[in-house]
Amino acid sequence: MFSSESDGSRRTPKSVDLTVSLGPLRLANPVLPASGTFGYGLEAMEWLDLRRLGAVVLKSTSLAPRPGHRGVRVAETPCGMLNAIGLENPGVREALALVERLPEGVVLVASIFGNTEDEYAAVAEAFSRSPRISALEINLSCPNVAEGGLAFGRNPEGVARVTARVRAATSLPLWVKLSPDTCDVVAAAKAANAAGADALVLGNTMPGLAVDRRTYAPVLANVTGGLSGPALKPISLRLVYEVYRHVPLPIIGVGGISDAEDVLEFLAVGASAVQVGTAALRDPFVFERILAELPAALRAVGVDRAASFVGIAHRGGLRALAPSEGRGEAE
Amino acid sequence: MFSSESDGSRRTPKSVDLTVSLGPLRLANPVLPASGTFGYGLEAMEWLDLRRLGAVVLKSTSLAPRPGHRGVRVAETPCGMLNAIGLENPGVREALALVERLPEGVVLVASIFGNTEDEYAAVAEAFSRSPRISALEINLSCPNVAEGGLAFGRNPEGVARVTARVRAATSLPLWVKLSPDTCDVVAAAKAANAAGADALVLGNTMPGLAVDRRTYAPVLANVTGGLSGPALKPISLRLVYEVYRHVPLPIIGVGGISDAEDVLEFLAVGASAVQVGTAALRDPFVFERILAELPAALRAVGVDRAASFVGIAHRGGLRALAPSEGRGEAE
Amino acid sequence: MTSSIADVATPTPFADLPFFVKDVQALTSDLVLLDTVPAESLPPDAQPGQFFQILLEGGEVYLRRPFSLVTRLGVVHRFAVRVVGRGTSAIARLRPGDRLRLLGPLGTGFPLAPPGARKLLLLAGGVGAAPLASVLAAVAAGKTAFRTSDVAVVLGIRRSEEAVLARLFRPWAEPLLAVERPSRDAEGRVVPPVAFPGTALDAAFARWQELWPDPVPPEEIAVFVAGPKPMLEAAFRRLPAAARVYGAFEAPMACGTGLCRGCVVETAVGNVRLCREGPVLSREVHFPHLAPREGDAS
Amino acid sequence: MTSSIADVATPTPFADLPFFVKDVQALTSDLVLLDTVPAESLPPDAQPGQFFQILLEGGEVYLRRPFSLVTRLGVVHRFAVRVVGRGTSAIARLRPGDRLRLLGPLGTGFPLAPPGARKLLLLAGGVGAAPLASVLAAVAAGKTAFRTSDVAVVLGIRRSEEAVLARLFRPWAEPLLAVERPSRDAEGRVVPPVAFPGTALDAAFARWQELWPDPVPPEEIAVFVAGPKPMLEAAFRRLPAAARVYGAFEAPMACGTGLCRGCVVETAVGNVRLCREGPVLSREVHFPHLAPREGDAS
Ligand SMILES: Cc1cc2nc3c(=O)[nH]c(=O)nc-3n(C[C@H](O)[C@H](O)[C@H](O)COP(=O)(O)OP(=O)(O)OC[C@H]3O[C@@H](n4cnc5c(N)ncnc54)[C@H](O)[C@@H]3O)c2cc1C
Ligand SMILES: Cc1cc2nc3c(=O)[nH]c(=O)nc-3n(C[C@H](O)[C@H](O)[C@H](O)COP(=O)(O)OP(=O)(O)OC[C@H]3O[C@@H](n4cnc5c(N)ncnc54)[C@H](O)[C@@H]3O)c2cc1C
Ligand SMILES: Cc1cc2nc3c(=O)[nH]c(=O)nc-3n(C[C@H](O)[C@H](O)[C@H](O)COP(=O)(O)O)c2cc1C
Ligand SMILES: Cc1cc2nc3c(=O)[nH]c(=O)nc-3n(C[C@H](O)[C@H](O)[C@H](O)COP(=O)(O)O)c2cc1C
Ligand code: FES
Ligand code: FES
Repeated sequence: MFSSESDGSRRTPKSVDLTVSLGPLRLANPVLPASGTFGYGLEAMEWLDLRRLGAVVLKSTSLAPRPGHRGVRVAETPCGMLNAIGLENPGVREALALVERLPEGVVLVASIFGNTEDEYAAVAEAFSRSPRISALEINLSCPNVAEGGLAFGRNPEGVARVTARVRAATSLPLWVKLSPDTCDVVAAAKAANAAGADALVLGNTMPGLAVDRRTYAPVLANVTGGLSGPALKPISLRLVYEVYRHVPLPIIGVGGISDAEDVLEFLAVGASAVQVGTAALRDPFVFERILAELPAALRAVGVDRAASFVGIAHRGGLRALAPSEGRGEAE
Repeated sequence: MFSSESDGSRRTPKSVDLTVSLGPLRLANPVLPASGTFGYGLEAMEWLDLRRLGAVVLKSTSLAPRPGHRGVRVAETPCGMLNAIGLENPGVREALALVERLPEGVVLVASIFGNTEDEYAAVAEAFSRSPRISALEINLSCPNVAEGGLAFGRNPEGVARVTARVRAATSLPLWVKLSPDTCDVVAAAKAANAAGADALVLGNTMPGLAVDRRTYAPVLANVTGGLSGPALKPISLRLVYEVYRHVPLPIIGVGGISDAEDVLEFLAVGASAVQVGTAALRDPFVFERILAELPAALRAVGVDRAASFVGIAHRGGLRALAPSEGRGEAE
Repeated sequence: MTSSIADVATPTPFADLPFFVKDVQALTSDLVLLDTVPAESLPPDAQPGQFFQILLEGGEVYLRRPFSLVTRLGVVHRFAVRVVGRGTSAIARLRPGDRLRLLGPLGTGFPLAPPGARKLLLLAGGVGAAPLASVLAAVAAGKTAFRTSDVAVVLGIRRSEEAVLARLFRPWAEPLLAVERPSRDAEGRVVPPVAFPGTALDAAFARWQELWPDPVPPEEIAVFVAGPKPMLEAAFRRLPAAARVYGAFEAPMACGTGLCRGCVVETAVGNVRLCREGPVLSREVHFPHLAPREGDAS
Repeated sequence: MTSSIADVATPTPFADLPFFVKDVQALTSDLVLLDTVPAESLPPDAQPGQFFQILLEGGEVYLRRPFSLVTRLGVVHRFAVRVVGRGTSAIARLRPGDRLRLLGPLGTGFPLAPPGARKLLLLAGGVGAAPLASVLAAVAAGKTAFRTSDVAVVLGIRRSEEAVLARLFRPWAEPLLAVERPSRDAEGRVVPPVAFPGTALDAAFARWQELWPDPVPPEEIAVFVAGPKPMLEAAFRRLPAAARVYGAFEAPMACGTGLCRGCVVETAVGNVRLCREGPVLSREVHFPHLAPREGDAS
C-alpha cells in the first residue's frame, strides 16, 4: 500500500510463444525491419542472421530504377530524423536479382511503389512471380515524391483504387501501409479493408522540415522530408489504437520503435507485429537486442504468448489479464 | 578554404529592430506565449513583466465554463509531451474579469473556441467589446474535444465557415490557427485568407497517444492528446514553409520553439512572429532568455531588423542577404 | 469547477538555478538520496511540503520531474527519490559534479500553524517520508507552532529494507515503524524487531494512546499525511473527523508553475492545481465528504 | 545510377561497443582531441581512413556522429573533432569516465598499396588531418606499401592557432604547414615562421620539388586528400592526371552501415554510399571527369 511499484507476485512463464498470424501469413516472431531502412537485406546479412527476423521488408521498389533525390538526404531533428531519399531503388527486375542472394528461409515482404495504378500493378505482378516473396506491402504514403504515393494515400478513394488494383494483380498476402498525413486514417483503413487488404501497416513518416543553422536554408536538398524515430512514436501509437477499434484487420505497427518495451506498447494498442526503421540506423544490432529482450519483457507482464498481449490497452491494460496471467495491477 | 566554419567577417549591427507587423497589428517583438500554456497571464506576471512580450495569447475560451478532462492530463513523450486538458476554461465572462487584473500596456490576443459557429461568434463578440483585447485567434484545431475545433479545422470548408462567421462578428484583427492534422494545410490557409483572416497561426499539436509502461493502458484518461514540444518542430516548420509560398498572409509560427535559434528557424521559413508553448512549461523564464538572446542571434547572422530575416530560407538562406547584410556563406 | 483559476493565495517566489550533484546515495535497490548544491546562488527558502522541479541536462527526459525538498542543510538541498521510470532512473545514475537545474520552491506546503492544533502527527508512507521530514525539520528549527516533543511520526514501509527511510526523521525524532510485508529473521521475528506489522495507519490507530504521553482530543491534533494515493484516501476516511488532516498529493505535472492545468484534481471547491493550490490539500476544505461522520467507527 | 546497391567489395566486420572517455583535450577554441578506451573488448582493427559512428548516451542528439579514427595506441582510440554543432559541442563537454558507444570500423579507407605508386603525398585540410594521420600511422607500422621516408605531408590550416594539428603527424613526420590566414608577430612575420602562406594545395605545388629529394614522376605518386569539399575538388582538378588521387569525403549520415542510402553521392560509376563504398573515393574511378587533361597547366 505504501509504494506504487509492483513486486514479486508475477507469474513467470517459462517459454514465450512469439509467433504471430497476419491474416494468411504466419511469422515466427513479430519483429520486422521497416521498408527503406534495411535495403534488400544484403548489408545486414553480414552482421545478422536474417532468418531470426519475423520477416524482411524490402526497400520500396518501382518498375524502373529511380535515382532518388540529390544532395543532402538526411537531417537530424529532436528525437528523430528526416529523410528525403526519394525512393532510390534499382527497379523491380534488379531487385528480384538481388534477393536471390539472400539465404533460403528468410520470409520476404516486397514493398511496392508506383507513379500510377498501372505501375503498382506491374510491380506487384513481377514480385508475385518470384517464389521468394511471401507478401506484398503497398507503400501509399511516401511523402518524398510528388507524383505517386501520397496523392493516393491521402484519401480513402485513392487507397481503395490502388489496393483493389494490386489485389487483382496478386494472390500474395497484401499489406497496405498508411501514413499519419491523411485526412482520416480510419476511413483509409476501412477502404483498404474493403478493397481486399490482408493487413495494415501503420504508420509512416510525417512530412517535416529542418533548417540549417549555419545557412538558414532547409537542410534537405528536397526541402521537406519524412519525420521518423522516437519523436513519431506517439503519433503512430495513436494510429494503431484508432484503427484497431474500427477495422478488423491485423495491424503491423511502425514508428519510433527502439526496444522491447516499445514493442509491447505497440502490441498493447493493437499491433500484431511491428517494424523497426530508424532505430536500426542508429543501432544495426537493434533486432538482436529486441529479440533477446522480448521474451523476458513479455514474461515480466505475465504472458506467455505475444499474441495474447495484442490490444490489451483497449481492455484496461494489465488489469485485463486474468490474475493467473499478468502481474495484476500495481497496487 | 580548409575549414567550414564561418569567421570574423560578419557585420555586427549595433541595435536590432524587433518590431513586427501582423497585418493591422504592430508588435514590439515577435515573441508570444502560445494559447493554453500561459493561462490568462496571471501566474506568469508574478515572475515576468508581461509588457516585454510581443503580446499575450490567452487560454482558449468558450462561451460557458468548461471543466476539461478528468484524470491524467499530461504525458511525456520523446522530446515532447501530450496534453489532454480538454479546453478547461472559466468561460468568456470570467475570462474578461480575469484579464482586468493584468497590467496596462500588455497586448492581449484572445483565443476563441466554440462547439458551434454561433458559439464562436458569440465568444468573438464578447471579447471584442473589451478594450483590453487587441486581436482574436480562432482555435480551429484542438484535438482534445470531440465536438468542436477539429471538425471545423480539418477541411477548408469548415475553416472558411468559422472564419467568415467570426469575421462578421468582430472588427478586431483576426488570426486563424491551423493544425498539422488536416487534409491540406495550404487549402485551409487559403480558405482562411479568403474568409477574411489577417494572419495565420501555424501549427498546433498533432494527435498522439502514450502507453503507460506500468499498466500498458493509455497514460491519458482521455486516451489521446496533442503532441507538442521539440518533437513537433519539424512538422510546424514544414507547415510554415508551405503556407508562406502560397498564401500572402503574415504567419505566426508555433511548435517546439525553445530558444532564439529556433525563433530564427521559424522566421527563416516565413513566420513573422512566433509563439512558445511547451518550452515555457519546462522553463518559465524562457521568454526572458529568448528575448535576451534574440538581438545577438540576429546580429550574428548580420541583420538589424527581425523582419528582414523573414522568409530567407525561400531565397537560399543567408546567401540571400546582401554582402553588407549577412555573414555570407560559410564556405 | 474552475473557481481556482489564478486564484492564488500567496504569490510564489521561485527561482530556476543551476545546481551540482554532491552525492547520490543508494538506500535500497530503488531508493536514492540525492544531495545537490547550488552552482551560483541559493533559491528562496522552502516551506515544508513545497517541491522543486528538477531538470536533467542532456535530454534523456524532456519535462522536469517534481520532488519534495527533504531538507536544506547549509547549502545542501536533499531529495529522496524512488526509482520508478526513465527520469528517476537517470537521477539514480547521476554522479558527483553533474549539473542539474532546480526550479522552486513551488506549490503550497503544509500549514505551519494549523488552527487549534497542539499536537502534530506525521503519517508517512514510503518515500512520502520526504515532505514530512521537511516538516519535522521546520518544527525543530522553530518555524512552526509546534515543538519537537509535540510531534509523533509514523513511517509505513512496504518491505523491511526500506527501514532506512527512518533516517530522514532521525535527526529529530524516532518514527514508529510499520512494515506491511515484513521480513523475518532466522527465529521468525519481524525485522526490524521494533516494527509494527501492518500499515502506517493501522499502526497509528493501534498505538494511538502511546503517541503522546497525555491523551489529546482529536480536535487538537493535526495530521499531515504523505504517501501513495490509497494511503491518503484511507487516512482522510478513517482519521477522526475532528482532527485537522492535510495530505501531500501527487499527479503527473508538466509545468509545476500553474500554467498548463495538467495537474488538476477535482475537489469540493472545484478544480485545483496540485502544483499551485497543492500539493498539500486539506481534508476540511477540499475533501470534506471523505471525513467519517462524527461517531463512526474508524 | 544505382549500380552500387549492395555491391560490396569486402564485407565490413564491425562492432558496436561501449567505450569510456579517457580524456578530452582542447586544441583550439573549436578543436578537441578525444581519447577513448573500450569498456569491454576491442573493436576489429581499422584500416586507415575508416571511421567510427559515435553514439552519445543521454539523448542530447539522436543519431550517431561519424569520425575518422586518428590512431589506436594500445587500447586508446583517438579522434580529432571540430566543434561545429550540437553533437560535436556535446563531445567537447565530455568528461573522463563518461560513456560512449563506438560502432565501427566502418567504410572503405585508403588503399594500402595504390597501384604503381612509390611515393605518397598526404594533403590535409584542417581536421582532415585525422584520417591522414591514420594513414601515416599505418605506414610507420609497416602495414602499407610505403616506408615513412616515402611519405610527404602537407597540412593546410586556416588560422595559425590550428598549427597544433601538426601534432597528429608528428610521431612520424613533420608536415609542411600552410596557413591560409596567418597571424603575424610583432615584426610582421608569419606565425609559425616555417609556414607557407596559402592553401595546402598551393604549398604542395610551390614546394613540389622539395617534397622528395629525388624527382618522382607523377604516375609514381599517390595523393591522399582529406579536408573540406572545395579542397577535395580543387585537388582532383589540379593534381597531375597521372597521379593516383584519393579523397576522403563527408556527407551527413544516418546509419553509417549502408542501410539508409542517406549519404549517397553521384559519381561516374553511379550513386555510391560514402559510408560503405566511401568515405574514400578515387579520382580515377569516381571522378575521372575532374582530372586535368594531360598537358593542362595546373
Ligand atoms: C509535488 C510532488 C512531489 C513529489 N515528491 C517526490 C519525492 O520526494 N520523492 C519521490 O521519489 N517522488 C516524488 N514525487 C513523484 C515523482 O515526481 C515521480 O515519481 C517522478 O516524476 C517519476 O518520473 P519517472 O521519469 O521516473 O517516471 P515515468 O513514469 O517515466 O514518468 C513519466 C511522466 O510521468 C510523470 N509521473 C510519473 N509518476 C508520477 C508521480 N507519482 N507524480 C508526478 N508525476 C509522475 C513524470 O513526472 C513524467 O512526466 C513527487 C511528485 C509530486 C507531484
Ligand atoms: C566519414 C566521416 C568522417 C568524419 N571524420 C571527422 C573527423 O575526424 N573529425 C571531425 O571533426 N569531423 C569529422 N567528420 C564530420 C563530422 O561527422 C561532423 O562535423 C559532425 O557529425 C557534426 O555534428 P554536429 O552535431 O556537431 O553538427 P550538426 O550540424 O548539429 O549535425 C546535424 C546533423 O548533420 C550531420 N552533419 C553535419 N555536418 C556533417 C559533416 N561534415 N559530415 C557528416 N555529417 C555531418 C551530423 O552528423 C548530424 O546528423 C566526418 C564525417 C564523415 C562523414
Ligand atoms: C531513410 C529512410 C528511408 C525510408 N524509405 C521507405 C521506403 O522506401 N518505403 C516505405 O514504405 N517507407 C520508408 N521509410 C519509412 C519507414 O519504413 C518507417 O515507416 C518510418 O521510418 C517510421 O518508422 P521508424 O520511426 O521506426 O523509422 C523510410 C524511412 C527512413 C528513415
Ligand atoms: C498544456 C497545453 C495546453 C494547450 N491548450 C491550448 C489551447 O487552449 N488552445 C490552443 O489553441 N492551443 C493549445 N495548446 C497548443 C499550443 O498553443 C501550441 O500550439 C502547441 O503546444 C505547439 O507549440 P509548443 O510545441 O511550443 O507547445 C496547448 C498546448 C499545451 C501543451
Ligand atoms: S503542472 Fe502545470 S498547472 Fe500544475
Ligand atoms: S549513412 Fe546510411 S547508407 Fe550511408
